[in-house]
Amino acid sequence: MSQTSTEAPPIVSRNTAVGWLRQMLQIRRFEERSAKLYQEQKIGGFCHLYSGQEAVAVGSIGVLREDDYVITAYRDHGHALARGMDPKLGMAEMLGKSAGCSRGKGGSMHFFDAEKGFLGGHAIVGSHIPLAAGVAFASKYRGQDNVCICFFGDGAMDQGSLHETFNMASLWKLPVIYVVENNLMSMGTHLHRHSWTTDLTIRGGTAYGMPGVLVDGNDIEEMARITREACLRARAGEGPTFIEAKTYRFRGHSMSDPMKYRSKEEAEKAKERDPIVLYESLLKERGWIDEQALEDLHEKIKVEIEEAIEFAENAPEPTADELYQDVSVATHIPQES
Amino acid sequence: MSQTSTEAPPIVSRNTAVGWLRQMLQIRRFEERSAKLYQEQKIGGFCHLYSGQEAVAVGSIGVLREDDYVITAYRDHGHALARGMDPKLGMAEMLGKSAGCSRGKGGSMHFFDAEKGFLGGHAIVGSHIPLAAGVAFASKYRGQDNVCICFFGDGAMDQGSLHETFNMASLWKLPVIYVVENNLMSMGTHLHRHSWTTDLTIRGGTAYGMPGVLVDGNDIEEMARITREACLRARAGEGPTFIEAKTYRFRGHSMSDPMKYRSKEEAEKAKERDPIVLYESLLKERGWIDEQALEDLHEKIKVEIEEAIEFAENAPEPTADELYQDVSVATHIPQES
Amino acid sequence: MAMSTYREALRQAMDEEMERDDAVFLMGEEVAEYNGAYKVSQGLLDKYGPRRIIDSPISEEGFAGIGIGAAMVGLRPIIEFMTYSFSLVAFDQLVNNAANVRYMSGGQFTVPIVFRGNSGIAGALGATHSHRPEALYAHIPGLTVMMPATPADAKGMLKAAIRSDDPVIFIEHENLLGEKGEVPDDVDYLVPIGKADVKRTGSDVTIITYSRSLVTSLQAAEQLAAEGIECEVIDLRTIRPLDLDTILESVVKTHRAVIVEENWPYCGVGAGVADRIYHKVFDELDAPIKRVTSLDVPVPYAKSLERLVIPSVEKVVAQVKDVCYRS
Amino acid sequence: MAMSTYREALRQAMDEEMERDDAVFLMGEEVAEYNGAYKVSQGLLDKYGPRRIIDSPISEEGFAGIGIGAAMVGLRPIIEFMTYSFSLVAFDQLVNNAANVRYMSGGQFTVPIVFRGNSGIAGALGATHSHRPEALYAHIPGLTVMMPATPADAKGMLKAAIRSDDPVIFIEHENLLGEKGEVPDDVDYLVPIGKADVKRTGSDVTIITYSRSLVTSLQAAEQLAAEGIECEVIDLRTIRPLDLDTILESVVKTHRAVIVEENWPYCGVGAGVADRIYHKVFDELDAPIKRVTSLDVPVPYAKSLERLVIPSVEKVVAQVKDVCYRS
Ligand SMILES: Cc1ncc(C[n+]2csc(CCOP(=O)(O)OP(=O)(O)O)c2C)c(N)n1
Ligand SMILES: Cc1ncc(C[n+]2csc(CCOP(=O)(O)OP(=O)(O)O)c2C)c(N)n1
Ligand SMILES: [Mg+2]
Ligand SMILES: [Mg+2]
Repeated sequence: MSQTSTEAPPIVSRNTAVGWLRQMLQIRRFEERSAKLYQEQKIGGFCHLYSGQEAVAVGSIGVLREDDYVITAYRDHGHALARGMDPKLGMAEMLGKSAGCSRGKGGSMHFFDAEKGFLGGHAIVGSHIPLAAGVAFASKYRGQDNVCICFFGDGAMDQGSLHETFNMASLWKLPVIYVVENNLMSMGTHLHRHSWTTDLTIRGGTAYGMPGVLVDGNDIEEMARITREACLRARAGEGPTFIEAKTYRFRGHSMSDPMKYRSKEEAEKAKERDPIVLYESLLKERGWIDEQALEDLHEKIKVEIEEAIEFAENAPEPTADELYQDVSVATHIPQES
Repeated sequence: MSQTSTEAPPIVSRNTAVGWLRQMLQIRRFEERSAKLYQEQKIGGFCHLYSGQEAVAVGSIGVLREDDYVITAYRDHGHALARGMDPKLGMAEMLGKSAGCSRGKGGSMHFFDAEKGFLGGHAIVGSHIPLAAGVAFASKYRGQDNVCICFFGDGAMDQGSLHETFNMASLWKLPVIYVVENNLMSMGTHLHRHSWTTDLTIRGGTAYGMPGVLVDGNDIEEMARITREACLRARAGEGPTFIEAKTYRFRGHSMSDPMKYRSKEEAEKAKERDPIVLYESLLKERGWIDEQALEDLHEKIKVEIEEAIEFAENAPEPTADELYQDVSVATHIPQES
Repeated sequence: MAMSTYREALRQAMDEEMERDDAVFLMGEEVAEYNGAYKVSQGLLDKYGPRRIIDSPISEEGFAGIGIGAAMVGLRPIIEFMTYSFSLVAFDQLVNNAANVRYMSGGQFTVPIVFRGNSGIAGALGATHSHRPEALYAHIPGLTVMMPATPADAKGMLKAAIRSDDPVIFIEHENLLGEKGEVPDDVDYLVPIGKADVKRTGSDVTIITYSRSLVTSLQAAEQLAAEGIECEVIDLRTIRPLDLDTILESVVKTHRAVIVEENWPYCGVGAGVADRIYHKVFDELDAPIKRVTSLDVPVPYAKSLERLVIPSVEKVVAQVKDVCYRS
Repeated sequence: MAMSTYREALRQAMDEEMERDDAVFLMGEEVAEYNGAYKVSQGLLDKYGPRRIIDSPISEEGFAGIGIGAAMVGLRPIIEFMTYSFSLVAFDQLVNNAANVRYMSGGQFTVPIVFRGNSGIAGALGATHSHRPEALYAHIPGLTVMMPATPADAKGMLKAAIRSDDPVIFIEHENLLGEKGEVPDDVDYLVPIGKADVKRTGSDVTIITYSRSLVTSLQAAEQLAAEGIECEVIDLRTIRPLDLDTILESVVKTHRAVIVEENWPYCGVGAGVADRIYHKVFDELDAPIKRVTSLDVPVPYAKSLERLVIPSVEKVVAQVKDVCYRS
């Protein structure tokens, strides 16, 4: 996977490009600090970091319209921030505060942001794949041309929900874009040990009569270009697209994963293709950003995330009466004797 | 789908061929009489007839070894009889007698015959597809070379269980043979309305890296030839094979289906390719059977099935104490207060 | 008011709500061109077309999830399970997504969806096709579980379910589809969610039941009346949330209760209801609550055995006499 | 006897049974090369190799069914669910195939399989990852449901489950994995299926509990003893079939019962157990049975809220005093 693509005339304006870099840096920083807070046990439960995969979310979500929808799995901080979620809300959620993006009820794996058309944060592997098709079904049903983009990992390729949904999405030409973030690992299981083939475009594209496109997920503008094409198809009523974004996760599966299954070398080599570093140097090459501006940007983001943490830490704990709130629209009647 | 194949030197001996014809006639007759008994309400529940598809079961099961396994869905009479089940036991099951192949507890949709390696009879669409892989897993685990053949309909292609299982069967090279009996209908839904493509070899073969073979399911010797090849692959440790057997069901989905979705013409045309008629004329051509012998055969089978019915009708009803039997190997302790 | 079958009443409910609100659609196996495996959706394709009456592949997990996704963005799906036995392959979607999305999103997303289909020990269908899954769903906070027993309730309850902004598990009974009864034709006839109904008044014993077992219970009540025992028969209608007030009001009056259900006995609905009655009015009970349930075995095919599994009038009569210390 | 953790005890059970019988194998996500997501299978791959310790894709419905098929032809699979919350996507395989195959085949095929994994409200995992599915499975005839609370029981019960010829739903608790205790090393140490265990004797009140709630209950019993209330604490161990005899023997002695469980309150295990106690010894009870359960809400992420959801020592103490009419 080379970068030739990005040697072609850039497909984004300088402002957009810098905005994308900014978002990737924001996600990276958000998660580095989250890792710390997790170690300090201020964040609980399972916490899955996105570091190394930022270009997939930022590049693809970067070309969507405001009225499009985004849905993903439990490794969701990146997608939420890429969709414009305020890091304050995200961080407050991590700390389990009612000021959080899910009022402290969802946690790291269950981010939601209705205003941004961000439909979660779903932690049962594969379970959100049908939801995405349902969201797309609704657009079609209403005669609208907005689309739904759905992210999941290579491990989710093995869930039955994907199979059932892909057949219907293809049969009914639903305006949905499925992006498998192939980081080559399903937790500790390498791709070749959980999937009969390592070419997922066969399993997700050919197998369902959808275009299956392989893309370097660490090349943000390639990611954007391919997603844009998929959006055009979807909006034109030509149906779903399957995108295989090859990428790599720098950290363990979750905060509790020692990553014994990986050599230091492998990890180091991967870092050489850090999507942020790649994009920084590209933008520098283009003369779209210089060292100084870059430093300022890093600094700005540090501050932004520290403010988010401060906001989150100072936010009040949820009160007992919130426990029974939002179980249902109708008043929830606890069946407790 | 022509019959050229069968113009090649026959792949079976005369005795085997006549035996296969005999089995097809037995299945046909068994079900014609079952239909009557259903109308007389002696058979209850759902009853799915196999008429028109006999060559699929008889041709494929016909080349198996005694130590191989057969498993199928709820349209199971044909497979059970093809595997050598005594029609007496089958008919007694239909009538809900303890002399039945499932002691009257399974019924038409849940035939079982351990002695014949017939593992049922499964009525939740797609739910037996993983079981078949498990049976094959056991053969491999034990270092044996027996195989498991699993039958299901085109509608089952849309169940997640198939997807999850096919990936593992291919990944682990399990000695299993999957046969989709493509009768072009999932209950009242035509294939093109429930499957994104009408070529199921793509969905079942290509999609999982298994050989996907299309065969005329009404050509019994073709069915046998293809199955034999699949058995060789499986026994050689080369993994699963997916066979798409194109066929047609003459009757409704179940006894309660008026078949409004079909024209008389379509049904009539299908009858012209009745696998039994086709094979009778082929065997006559070959001089392997003559009118007289054929009549005798039909007569013999009539008698056999009438005897089966008589046996079933005279068999005693299950007694109340059988109700709690065979819930578990350990004594069942009803949790009833 | 006009006479209709339970089946027609269900259809009327869907028809009226679809006319009223374009956001309502019906999806499931054979609901459109086949007009429904049980003919509940008969004629709806002709009237509303394939945009709103949608035949699906045999992909319950998939189309249950598609319904949930569509509901999250404001549509009001009716998802039909050909029978509720087939909801088990979609179980995770109902229990994890439908039930939790609103709570996990802090109220940002709601799931106004109805999952409907029939269930029950309907006649020689065998163990796989005879599930009564109500207890499995009633256990889950976030879900509403409704089970109508009469044509009028079938219509009023389904209309209420479709108008509800929360996910509803709506379970019909295969053997009730042909039952006839008076059904209001007022387009705003709604049976409130969470309200039980006293189907027969009596002072001696309270029979608590739902779905087909109501029929069995009413027949038993007739017989018992002839023998001088007056039963009050309560039809729960909504299983979750339970209308405890209506139950307690009656039990406090009769001091005796029998629960009749087609569910399995252990950790089922009857046990859940009994536990709550004891907890609230233990001292009001003159006898332990008796229960008539399906027997604790997988459902056998043979009619002669199946007959023994389900609640019968005789069993109900016997248990009622038992709580009255009569025989 | 040696000190081991609950986790090690589970591993010993699998290790010993795999040594004893080549038909036993372990399949699940991350059980082999990763040595188990919760390290329960640590070291087993090294010892038994990839033939018998098998990493699976994330295909619960598929590999649960593969296990059932293998069991039908005589193998004795141990199928690990990384956590039991993920068994919901395999629900149909457990409820329809594992539970019914023997009955539907008239006893011709048996399913000697163990489905195991942890469950529970384990700490800020949120609604999708905090299921306690025991009631869902205990409802189903044909299944055995076991839930160990101590290291010794974890070993003896799992060994018994693996040797059982029937399908066993074996549910561990994530928060118990690190608990230490004496564990017999006799290779034939088995805890009989269907036998509860009196973990503490007392004459005033019977506390009925299982899994992690045993810990909570024993702590409460300690406190209460200091206040002069002697609790008898019964650990159910097997949820189905229920050891009613052991329960009744105690209740007939104490005349008071409190049920403590992490399950949801409605149509759960506690309700099922309470119903059966009332039915059998209604007249022996000096007070209605009290229950401490998880609250009736999806499980929230925030620890401050989650803490309120689960049974606490305080809640148990309060309920025990309540049945003793003390405060
Ligand atoms: C149905 C289900 N089974 C198992 C799990 C546990 N689990 C969570 S993430 C994961 C691995 C998923 O890998 P992949 O889909 O590649 O996504 P990635 O973590 O690489 O982003 C597993 C096994 C789950 N959450 N849901
Ligand atoms: C999970 C599930 N959903 C729905 C059904 C109801 N059903 C039984 S057979 C059938 C159609 C199956 O068609 P196909 O797989 O093509 O097999 P055929 O009947 O043609 O042999 C349906 C929808 C079921 N038994 N199980
Ligand atoms: Mg991955
Ligand atoms: Mg078919």
